[in-house]
Amino acid sequence: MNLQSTAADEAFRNDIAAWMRAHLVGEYAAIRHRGGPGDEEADPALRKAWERELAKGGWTCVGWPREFGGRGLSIEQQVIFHEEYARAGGPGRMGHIGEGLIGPALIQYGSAAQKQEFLPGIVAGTTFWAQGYSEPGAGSDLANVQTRAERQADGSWKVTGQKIWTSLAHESEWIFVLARGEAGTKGNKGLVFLLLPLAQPGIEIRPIRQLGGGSEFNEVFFDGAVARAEHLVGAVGDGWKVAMGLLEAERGTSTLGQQMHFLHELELVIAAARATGQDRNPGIRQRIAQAWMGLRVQRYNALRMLSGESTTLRREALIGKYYWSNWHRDLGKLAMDILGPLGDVPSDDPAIRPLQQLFFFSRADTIYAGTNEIQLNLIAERGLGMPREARPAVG
Amino acid sequence: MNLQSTAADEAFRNDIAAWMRAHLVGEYAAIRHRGGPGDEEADPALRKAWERELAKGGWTCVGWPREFGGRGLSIEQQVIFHEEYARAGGPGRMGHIGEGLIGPALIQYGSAAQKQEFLPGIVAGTTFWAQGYSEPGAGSDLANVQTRAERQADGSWKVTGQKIWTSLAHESEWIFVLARGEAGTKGNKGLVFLLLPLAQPGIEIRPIRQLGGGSEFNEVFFDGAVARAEHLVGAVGDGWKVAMGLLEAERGTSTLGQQMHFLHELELVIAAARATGQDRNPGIRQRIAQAWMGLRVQRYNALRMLSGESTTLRREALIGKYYWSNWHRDLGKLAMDILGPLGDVPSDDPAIRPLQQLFFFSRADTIYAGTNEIQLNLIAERGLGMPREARPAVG
Amino acid sequence: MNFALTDDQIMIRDAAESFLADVADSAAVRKAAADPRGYDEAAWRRIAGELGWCGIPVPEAHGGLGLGAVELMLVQEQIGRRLLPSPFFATVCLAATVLREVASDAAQAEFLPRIAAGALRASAPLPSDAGGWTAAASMLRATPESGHWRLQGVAERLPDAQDAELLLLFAETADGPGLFAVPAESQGLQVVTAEGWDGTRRFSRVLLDAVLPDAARIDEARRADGYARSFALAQLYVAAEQLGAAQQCLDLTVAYTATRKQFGRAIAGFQAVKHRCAEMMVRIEALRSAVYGAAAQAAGDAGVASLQLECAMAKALGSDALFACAQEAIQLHGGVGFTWEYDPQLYFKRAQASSHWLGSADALREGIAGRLLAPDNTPPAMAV
Amino acid sequence: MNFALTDDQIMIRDAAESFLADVADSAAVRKAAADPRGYDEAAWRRIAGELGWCGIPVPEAHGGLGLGAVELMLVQEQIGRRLLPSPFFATVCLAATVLREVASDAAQAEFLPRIAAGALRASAPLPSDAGGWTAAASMLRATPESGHWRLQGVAERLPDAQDAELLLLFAETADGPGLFAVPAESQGLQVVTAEGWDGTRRFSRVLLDAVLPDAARIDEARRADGYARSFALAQLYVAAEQLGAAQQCLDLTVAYTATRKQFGRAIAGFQAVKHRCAEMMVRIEALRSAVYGAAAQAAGDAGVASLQLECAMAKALGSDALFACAQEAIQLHGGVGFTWEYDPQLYFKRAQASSHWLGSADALREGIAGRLLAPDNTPPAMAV
Repeated sequence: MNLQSTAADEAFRNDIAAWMRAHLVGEYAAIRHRGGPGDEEADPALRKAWERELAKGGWTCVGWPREFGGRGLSIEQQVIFHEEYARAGGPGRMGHIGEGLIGPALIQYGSAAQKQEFLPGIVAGTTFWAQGYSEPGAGSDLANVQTRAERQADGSWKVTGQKIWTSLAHESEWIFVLARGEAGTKGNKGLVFLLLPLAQPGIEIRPIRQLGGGSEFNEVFFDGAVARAEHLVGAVGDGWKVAMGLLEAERGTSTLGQQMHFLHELELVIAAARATGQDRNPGIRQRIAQAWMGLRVQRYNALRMLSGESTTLRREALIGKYYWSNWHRDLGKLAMDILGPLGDVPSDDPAIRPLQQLFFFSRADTIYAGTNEIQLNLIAERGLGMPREARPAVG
Repeated sequence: MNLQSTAADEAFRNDIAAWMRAHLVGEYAAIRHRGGPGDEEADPALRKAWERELAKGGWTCVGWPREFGGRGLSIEQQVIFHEEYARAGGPGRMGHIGEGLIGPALIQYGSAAQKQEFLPGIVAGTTFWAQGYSEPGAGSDLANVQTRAERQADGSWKVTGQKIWTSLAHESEWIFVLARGEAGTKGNKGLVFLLLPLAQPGIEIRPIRQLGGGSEFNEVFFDGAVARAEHLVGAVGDGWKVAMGLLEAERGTSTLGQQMHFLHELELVIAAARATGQDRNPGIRQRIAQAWMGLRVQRYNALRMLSGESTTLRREALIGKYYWSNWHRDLGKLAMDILGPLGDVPSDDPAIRPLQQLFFFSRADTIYAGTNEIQLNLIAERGLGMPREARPAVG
Repeated sequence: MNFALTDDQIMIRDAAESFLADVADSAAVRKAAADPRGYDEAAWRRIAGELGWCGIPVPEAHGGLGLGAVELMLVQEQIGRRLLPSPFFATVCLAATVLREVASDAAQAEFLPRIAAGALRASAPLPSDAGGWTAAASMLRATPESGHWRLQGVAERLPDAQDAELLLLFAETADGPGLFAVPAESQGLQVVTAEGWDGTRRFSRVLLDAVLPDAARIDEARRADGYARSFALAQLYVAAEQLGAAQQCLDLTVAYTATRKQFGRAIAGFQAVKHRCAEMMVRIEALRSAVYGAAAQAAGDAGVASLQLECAMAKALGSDALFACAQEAIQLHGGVGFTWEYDPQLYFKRAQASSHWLGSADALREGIAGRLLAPDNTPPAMAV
Repeated sequence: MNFALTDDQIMIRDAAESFLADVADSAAVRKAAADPRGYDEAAWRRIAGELGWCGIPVPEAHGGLGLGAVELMLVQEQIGRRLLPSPFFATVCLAATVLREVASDAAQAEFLPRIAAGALRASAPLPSDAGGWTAAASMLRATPESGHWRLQGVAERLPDAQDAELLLLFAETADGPGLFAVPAESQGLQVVTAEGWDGTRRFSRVLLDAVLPDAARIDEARRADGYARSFALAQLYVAAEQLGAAQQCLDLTVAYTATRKQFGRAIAGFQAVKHRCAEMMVRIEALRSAVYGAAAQAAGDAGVASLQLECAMAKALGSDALFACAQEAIQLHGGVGFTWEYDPQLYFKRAQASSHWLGSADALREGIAGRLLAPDNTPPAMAV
């Protein structure tokens, strides 16, 4: 066990920090600390420009292999990148779904042509992606896919159905869709993984207004939308495998960047406590200390996971989502309790607005990407070997 | 809604208080506030004498009809009796199972001969009873009765099996037993409800040592123990009905007496906080206030239930056990946290010993008579009409 | 001693329930909250008119029904279930209560009949402080000037004051806090209203530099206890709303989980879902006991010290229970739970907003602890 | 930066695990706790002898293994799993740590080799106070008298001091608290040992009116930070035990619920049981992260301020997690959970006892908040 950094790591850390200091200025200063969860609608145009700025510096897709345009960073270096990016107030990444989800999936499962067609646009920060997983009737039961893809005579696919909780579909050019490609199949069998341009007649995007007023999520309706033959990823029936591989990719080194964002929020909470005099309230003090402890735990959780300590990695990875989402939700409540009446009116004050977004948006944290209840099932079953809930086989 | 008492109620209240003041003195002063849950082993001989003292004053079986030797009190008067008894520090009732369980069951289901044989000894405080419900394999699944009763040629019953969690069996003369009287039946069918003298060769009583060191519970082993033919209550197959009726009788007016005992404990907790200076600890102050609030809620819960307010009675009755048992367990933890190191060593100090007993014994509160988990099932199913757990029908 | 509701009380409650089911479904509440005045005028006219609710706590001598805390609590519980936006709470639960408990006979005779008749909308502060009305008076100064009062400063957090005609304001005077009746159209008075996350109840800040007649000060010396009593009653009425709102969170959740299927079965059948609904019910029934108990004490002969404890308890339990139930309602609704379209968010926002009205649960518990641990304690605090 | 255990560390942990599985099953622990000396002499002799655990934190120069906080933490986690009664904690985790961090080179050279060799049992106070060793010194006064020290007063709460040979005592002196090495056989010293509910660790009170040589005072001025460092490390080693104990509560519960049947099925299959076991696991893994992290900080170059925060955190999480897990273990064992015969009660009693050692969770959080909210904060507190 060794928490010390090497000199090379520290130099690398300084490079990123310096680059961010030099570039996240001018017009981009307006989006510092903006665009995170609950704030994804903040100035998408400027944040897209920022993606291209990042690309120019070589700071997109830092974990991808060099052959696909990435930077080929080691795990430790990726961690450092995400930490310093967030510490500098780097805006929420418009390119996240391309860089973190579909890109790695294409690298693993895509054809050479698909790689050539799609990866460069992701690396350059010029093509943006949306995801089409969840369906209104399925919720946490991801394998219960009702969206149909019918193969046409020319090999193309006609897609009919509905996806929900697609972030920023209205700001994206492409969507990937998990659909039932073989009629009559059930659960995780017979699925196809397709890539579709969003700007086509068969697709309609409707925003879902969330409780905090934002609409970063959408419903996407497919009514005979077309995916070209060459935009099937993997073979027919491989849909589930591709989708699961992609979800695996989602978790990982960006966790430590997320924690930097959380730290920023905790600092805002502490500032609010000072400003309101709630820093003298014993109950609030207890909760602030507890929040700090929870953030330390998240950091050590992540380090344990990344260090691959053989006996604990898998157990640890399981608890991550449940732990951080509940921690984050509690932080939002703490923030609002500190603000009291100040928090009750929508505010533009940079000391208040982010805390209100935190409070409202963190309600989704314990629901999306596997509800608390699903997480606890998984922890009990996979982490503790307890009997499975009755449910269809998912893999 | 009216919380005021009538003048007659107040006069009755004063009568009981005066009687207690006059009689709970001398040798009996030693058992004031003693013998409650977790302290049932406190001087059983003296507490049996106290039962006879109560009987002389006409204060046993106060809710029974006069024709069976009771005092025929109204619900309100029973409440007042239990409150004043507890307020005066009246010791835990050795006669509780006779007076509160088997007596009412015999009044409802017993034959004239059974009433004549058993009720007078209960009223007089000379015969003490133990209960034989739970079995080691059954736990909360009460209908899963394995104990067998085989009818003999002379009409008597031979009982073989094992009962557990019988309080004070070693201090009792009789036990009632729920047993399977018809071979091959399952669940709540084919059960018999029998009365057996404990002093017979086929019965062995083994104490169960609890985590706090006390042994008020026992296991009772039956190996061909005999119940006489005339000691079957109700008919063959009525066992479940009798047992359930008797459990209903257990809940009721004595709840308010229990609350007086809880109030006494809360007062001890507050005294401990003052003595240790923990009354200045903000977290402890929060918990003391919360405990007081929980006790008020219990009182109003009980009043709602007893007032039979049509729309809420049944829902309320359901939450009672869950609410008080968790409250009581929390109070025990609060007491020990206040005592800190003082609580860690078994003590004879009357300011400490009862709090230690509270801490340890209240661990059983959330388990016996339906665990927390069973209670929540019942509340969801009966109180909220949610789907039932898969389980055998129990009536 | 009888804790059952009387037939009249049951009738009042049932009438409120059915009226509100009619005029205050989700769509109506959302529409009313979006209305420029913050409520539905037509519903208010029926409440103030044919239903006669405004007369509930007003003595018959002043044209009211002469009923008490129990009846008003029952109506508030139903209003809370629906989150009905309305001047009712500010006018009747707050202003009429303060008038009844604090004001002189003359002031009561002047204002209560008009309130009872539904002809006057009034408001008074609803501070986020457990310590009583003093906090509400702290930023407003009343100075006597020959034959009139000058009121200077700010009164914060008046609910539904945006088109109230009468404002009851607490102000510091040379002899301590006083109560002032201030017509909303007074010169030198400005009402600034904000739309909060909880759209079902708006709050205003009142800026004053106004000259008012001598009679504007309406507190009555022999009703000095009335400050504490009216504050406690206001806590009770907020708690009653919280009770109704929490119940609705549970009802919505039980209904939704019965229809929502996952892994081939209604999620209401999952034990984890059942247990959490059961825990919501336990909290709600405990809260109901506390609210009903405090109301019965208020309607009975409870002293002010006892009433303060009872009502602080009800409000503390109400804040905690409503937040917990609204949080669970969102969680157990899953993905739709955090949408604008489904109703849990309305209750969630009310839960957070009301959590600090008249004191947060922590502050209220600290106050209760202060009483329980006071050296002279035992009588009101520990009597059960 | 690498959070993985080294091969040596894994070896130490695994060896501890298998040794303890051998000598410290439930029956052995109960027997040892009932022994007049409070532990099993044979097991201690093996620990002190062939296993060499006593040398773990002792520098090689003093005959030890020269290992650090990580290795000792790993052993403590395993000891906590079994609740092994033993002089190991008092001697090595407490006394050796205090010696290492606070004492003069001469004192270290005198005592550490004997500790490392397993030839000396020692103890030091384990106060129920989050504020450091000061509380432990408050009732003991050291006065210099020509050429020697007079120690008068009481030292409270020394674990397993009943047959320790060396007592390290904090005492008030004219220039602040000092550390004294007091042989247990000193004249004028009385050790009073009580048997607590938690029979696996006994505590003694030491009554003193003793005259000791000048050299008995062993603290070293340039190691002033050592008071805080040794206190923090002691918290870490307690937290490690709590981690092991909490893990055992979960393991016992998962095993029991897999075999216990109700309503015709293993109760491990009930979702409510599963979710609660899962929540235990979440708490335990969070605690493990905190304990391992704090140990890594202690083994690295963390400053004393940072170390204090990390170890206070570990202890606060440890107290809460162990109590929660012990409570759930009893609950989910059902009727047998509160019997003497089953093991959850052993962990439950340790949970309550250890909850206040070196500060309750509330007190520790208040201390952490004090640091986070201090005006000059940011560096150690918020750096992640």
